[in-house]
Amino acid sequence: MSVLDIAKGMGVTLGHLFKRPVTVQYPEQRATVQPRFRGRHHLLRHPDTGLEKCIGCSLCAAACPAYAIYVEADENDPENPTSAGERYAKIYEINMLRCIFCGFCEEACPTGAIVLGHEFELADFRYQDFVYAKPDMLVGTKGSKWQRREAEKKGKDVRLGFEAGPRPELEGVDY
Amino acid sequence: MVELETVPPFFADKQELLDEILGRYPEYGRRSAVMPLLREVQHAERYVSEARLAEIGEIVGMHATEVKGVMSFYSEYHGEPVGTYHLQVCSTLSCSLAGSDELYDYLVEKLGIVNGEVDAEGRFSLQKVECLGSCGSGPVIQVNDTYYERVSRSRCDALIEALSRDEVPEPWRARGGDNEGADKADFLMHTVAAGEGETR
Amino acid sequence: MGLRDLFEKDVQELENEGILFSSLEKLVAWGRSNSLWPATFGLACCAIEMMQSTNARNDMSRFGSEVFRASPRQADVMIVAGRLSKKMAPIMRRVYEQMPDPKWVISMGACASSGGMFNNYAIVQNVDSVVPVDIFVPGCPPRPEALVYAVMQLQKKVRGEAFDQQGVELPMVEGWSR
Amino acid sequence: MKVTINDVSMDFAPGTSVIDAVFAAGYDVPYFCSQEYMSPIGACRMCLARVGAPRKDREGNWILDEETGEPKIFYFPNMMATCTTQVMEGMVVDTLSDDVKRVQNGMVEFTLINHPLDCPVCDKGGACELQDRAYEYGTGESRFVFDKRHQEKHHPLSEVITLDRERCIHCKRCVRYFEEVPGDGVLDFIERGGHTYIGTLEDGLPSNFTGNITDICPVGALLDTTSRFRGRNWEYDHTRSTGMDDAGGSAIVIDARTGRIERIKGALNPEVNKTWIDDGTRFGHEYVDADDRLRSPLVRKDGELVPATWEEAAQVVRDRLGGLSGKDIGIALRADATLEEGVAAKALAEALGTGQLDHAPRPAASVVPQQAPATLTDLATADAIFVVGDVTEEVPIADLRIKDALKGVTPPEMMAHGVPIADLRLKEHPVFHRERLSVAAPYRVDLMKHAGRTASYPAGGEAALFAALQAIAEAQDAKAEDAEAAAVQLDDGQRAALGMSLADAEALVRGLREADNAVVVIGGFVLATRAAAAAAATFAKAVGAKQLILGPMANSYGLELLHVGPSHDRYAYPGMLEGARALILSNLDPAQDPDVRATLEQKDFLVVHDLFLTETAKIADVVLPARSVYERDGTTVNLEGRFLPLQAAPVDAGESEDFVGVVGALGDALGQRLEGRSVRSARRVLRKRFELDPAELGPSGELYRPKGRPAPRVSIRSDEAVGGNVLVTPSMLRVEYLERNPHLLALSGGSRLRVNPADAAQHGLGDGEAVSLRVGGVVRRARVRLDAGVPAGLMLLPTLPEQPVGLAHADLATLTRDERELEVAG
Repeated sequence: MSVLDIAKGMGVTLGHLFKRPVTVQYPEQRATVQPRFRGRHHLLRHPDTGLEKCIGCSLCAAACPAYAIYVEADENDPENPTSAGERYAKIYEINMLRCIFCGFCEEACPTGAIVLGHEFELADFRYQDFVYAKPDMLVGTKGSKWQRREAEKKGKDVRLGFEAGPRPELEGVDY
Repeated sequence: MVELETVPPFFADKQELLDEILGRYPEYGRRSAVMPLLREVQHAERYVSEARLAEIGEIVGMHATEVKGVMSFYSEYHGEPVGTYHLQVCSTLSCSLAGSDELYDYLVEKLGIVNGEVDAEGRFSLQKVECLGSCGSGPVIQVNDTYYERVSRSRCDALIEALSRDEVPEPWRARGGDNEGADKADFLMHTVAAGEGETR
Repeated sequence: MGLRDLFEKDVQELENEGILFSSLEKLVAWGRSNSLWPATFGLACCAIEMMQSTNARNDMSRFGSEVFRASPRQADVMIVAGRLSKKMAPIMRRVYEQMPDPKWVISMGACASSGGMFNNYAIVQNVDSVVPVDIFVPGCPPRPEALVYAVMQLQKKVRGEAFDQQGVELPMVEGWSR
Repeated sequence: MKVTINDVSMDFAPGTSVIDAVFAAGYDVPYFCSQEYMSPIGACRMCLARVGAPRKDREGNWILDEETGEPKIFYFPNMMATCTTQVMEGMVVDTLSDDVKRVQNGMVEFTLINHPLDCPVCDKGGACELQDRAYEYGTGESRFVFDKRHQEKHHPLSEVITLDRERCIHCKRCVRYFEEVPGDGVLDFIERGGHTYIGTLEDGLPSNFTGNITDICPVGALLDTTSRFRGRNWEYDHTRSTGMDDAGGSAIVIDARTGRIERIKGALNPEVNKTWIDDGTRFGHEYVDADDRLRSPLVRKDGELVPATWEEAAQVVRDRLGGLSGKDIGIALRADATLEEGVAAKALAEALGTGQLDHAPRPAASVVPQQAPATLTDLATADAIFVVGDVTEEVPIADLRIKDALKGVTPPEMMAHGVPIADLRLKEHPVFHRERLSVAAPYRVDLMKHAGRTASYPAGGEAALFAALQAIAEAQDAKAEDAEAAAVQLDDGQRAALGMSLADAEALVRGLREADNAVVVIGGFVLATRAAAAAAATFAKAVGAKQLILGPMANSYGLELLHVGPSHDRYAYPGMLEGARALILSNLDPAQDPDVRATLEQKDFLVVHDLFLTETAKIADVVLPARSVYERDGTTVNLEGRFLPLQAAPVDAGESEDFVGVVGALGDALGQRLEGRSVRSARRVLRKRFELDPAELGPSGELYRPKGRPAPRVSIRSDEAVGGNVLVTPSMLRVEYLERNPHLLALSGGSRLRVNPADAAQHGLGDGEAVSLRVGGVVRRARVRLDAGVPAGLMLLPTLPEQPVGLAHADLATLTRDERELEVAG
């Protein structure tokens, strides 16, 4: 191996000194997520009426390969219905640790009620805190359980460490 | 059968009629008598109440619901009371082409009742029915059992006006000839603008 | 300001003037939290993402945990990345035992944390049943940022800022509470 | 007859329907309206297939095909509904060609035109015939772009059945079911064409077998309200077991989800219940999930019942029983205990050295016929039936089998694919041969609607009734020998005892003895006294009829076979409560009688094994949580002596154990290996005892006939103890659990005190009034129901396990408005 080769190699190294660093300064700088990335689930509502789209048919539970979803349905109160139609999900729980984010539930859902969003900052301390219930997933809730917990304690609002392509259905519904 | 206690049985005093009707059918075919019995009641009371259904069921050995099923199958039986003059407007194709829909709308606005309703003083009731078999001379109104064919606005007004005086007019014979077109055109949507009927 | 102020003013006021009061414990915790050296325990696909988390793009050394130690003797935190088979469990336990206190465990990915979709006889259904887990990271696999986020979580825990859903303060090291 | 289905050719009996031929040949054809054990009518037109047959010319020779020389096959011009077509010699059936496929596609599409696509919210989804058929035979996508028919959704047909009129596909199964199976039609199609809907004029569904229509509905139109939206069909654990609400032993499927019983459906047992079950069995399961269910043992520590472990409880029992000699200890089971529990109880009694062992309720007379026992199939094929008692309430299934007999169609032969789908012998609007059935009861019972002869004899007069009939039989014998013999002579007493005209009685007796297959159904009222039971047996023997004895509870027959009984008369259950110093009671609640409660409080030691904290449990020293009948593994014996298997459904019942478990725990505490410590060891005993293996029972069970006569047994009531002003009647509903079955409570309106209007006026009772009354000591709460069918001077009250069927004395002074209003819907 000649000196020339070493110089060549060092040249490459030196050359990199003058390139911009590729490091993404996460969390200060937000990570970019592709639009089709599958993160934490959202339960959607009908934009016009604000009723939940979920009808508690538990087809998602049937489709889930990890058995991470548990649904218990009940009959709607005709006066103030929770969802459109006769039936709604009284209990809707997903064990985020079981979930493998395969998106089968999304495909199985007949009403398009459940959609996998972009949130991946789900790390938490206790196993039992990973069972996400309806209030943790209904559209409009921002951040993971821990993030909302922390934000509540600190009195700040949740800052999500990512940016993604537009997902209009996940923007929440004002009604 | 609460009604049975309140309402006296219809066939209580018509034993011979009952025997005659039941006599038409063999014993094992007793059920067949349900139709003539229903017709008797319908003719006498102009509708078949639930009490009557139960009574007929008792007679022919069917349960009331089954009799109701038979009755509701045929449009000439009525579950609720109808008016003194039951106007049935044919709504099948040829009458509809001849303007029976407009006729019906006209009657609705004139009498203030819609399909299956009875007006306040129980005089008129209105019903849209399928073909009355008078296709050549539509539009047709059947008042109780009499046909009134080629009904035009003027004729309709006359008819209603007469009926409200409790005079049942003679059904005019459906003339051919020149004014046929006029009568028919009367209710034809695309030829008649609003109020044009009065000019004739 | 003069020396007298130190005795006259109360702590809050001094802190406002920029004089820091810190207990040694806090200082130590701050030091530990910023030098969390992982012991590699890559078991499956999650390990690939774990490697990614140290590469140039999202480089975990920004948080002082760049050096993955092949020897548990020099490691502070064990990142269990991937599904743990029952045969592997005792080995992992030994590696954990060999790590010097204080030591932490990150359970990375669905399989490590709950068995994921491998709900069968061969897979440990939660690493927590073998070693005390400090942080669970959902995902299949979690993207590198998720692991970085987990390390940040761990730092919070080491600094004693962690609490669970019921608001209970969590111990600095999970292993100590067992 | 030789029939060729596609490529298979098989022989079939004449009268077989083509659809059965197709299924027997291993091919499939879709259908909605045909249903096992019901008449085929070809309403849905789904089972169309291309059918052809050879023809004969005038000379009676087959018309031959020119080329082949084979008989020429003439195909019917149109597709035939295979369910209403009979097989013919040489018939050819084609279910696979493209024409047939096209027609099937068309029919599915046509059926789906007005069927809403709300499968995700439909309780039938996943178990829906239409879903499956649309998937197998449908086109895949819909061409129907117009509005679907809109009709009433979730219309409550009754408290327990929801009707969704949009989903109905007009297969008419439910209509036919009511007309053919229970024989009281209530439903029918109203309106016509696209507007057709199922409706009824009767208020509610006046029948005891309404729930079955939810099983046979091919779509989600008729649904069980108790399980409405409780879970999806693929989420349920299906456990096939046996209904333990009555002695019928119907096969049931228990559907449980996440440790809760959500619904119960009928299962197929051709020998017993075919596929039908009664509403009591179907809807009476909600008490199992009641909140106040006991989940762990309770032990009394300084006056308070505190939770304890089984070991602690067993220790306490051992220590407290240690001081007592065997003869001071009494053990009593409820008569719906399994055989295994019976074995365990016997073993425990043996270990404790006590003869005070019994099951309750136990009628005075034996429930095992001494001769000529009848099976339910005998009943279904009988041509003369004489019922004494209220069979509909005692054993509802027997009621349905009697209706079969009245229809006069023998049970169908099994085919390769099971029960024939379309049995062409069954016709719509069947004729019920009433003259075959005679019913005698002290009051107007439901079955009298279908009876040719009815007798309402004075309550408690069963012995006299049978004696009078016996006299008639003997007189007829005499007449048969010499025609000059005097005609039947009865004194007034006997005439009164008959409760029917002499002519009727004679016709009845003659009918019974002339019939090839006559059955006398002996109800609980007869069993109440040994004299009556003996008279019944002799009469049955005299007219050569078989006997079917309706036991009071699910396993009365089995426990009697097993001799789970006292060693001496005075040790029997009621006596035991007096005599013994320590008691172990399983699922029994005698303390509803204040006097008994007082005596029980004096006992040295009281162990109660029950589902809930009953009156007795409240004063017990140790309370052990019991398993319901749905949570037990074991064996039961129904009224015809058929061994039937019980499987435990996966229900979250805490630490509860059946009596086998109790004996196991006590055995461990006593340091003995008792025979009944586990189901397996108990079954070892049963195998020795009955020479059949309870673990190997087939789906329809095994009929067991004791060799020789069952050993003589002791009675619990002296025969004089007849008389009283209240008749305790059998009840299809488990009254003791009624208040924990909200839907059933709403349906039945609570436990009812049926009073003759005249008496009601005299006592100042109004209809629907909640009253409490001490009947034979037991404090009963009930709703007054005015009923002209009740004889004057008598009140009717449904039975409790502690209150056997029969006459009882009630102190009318204690008849008061119930301070604690029963919450009763409707």
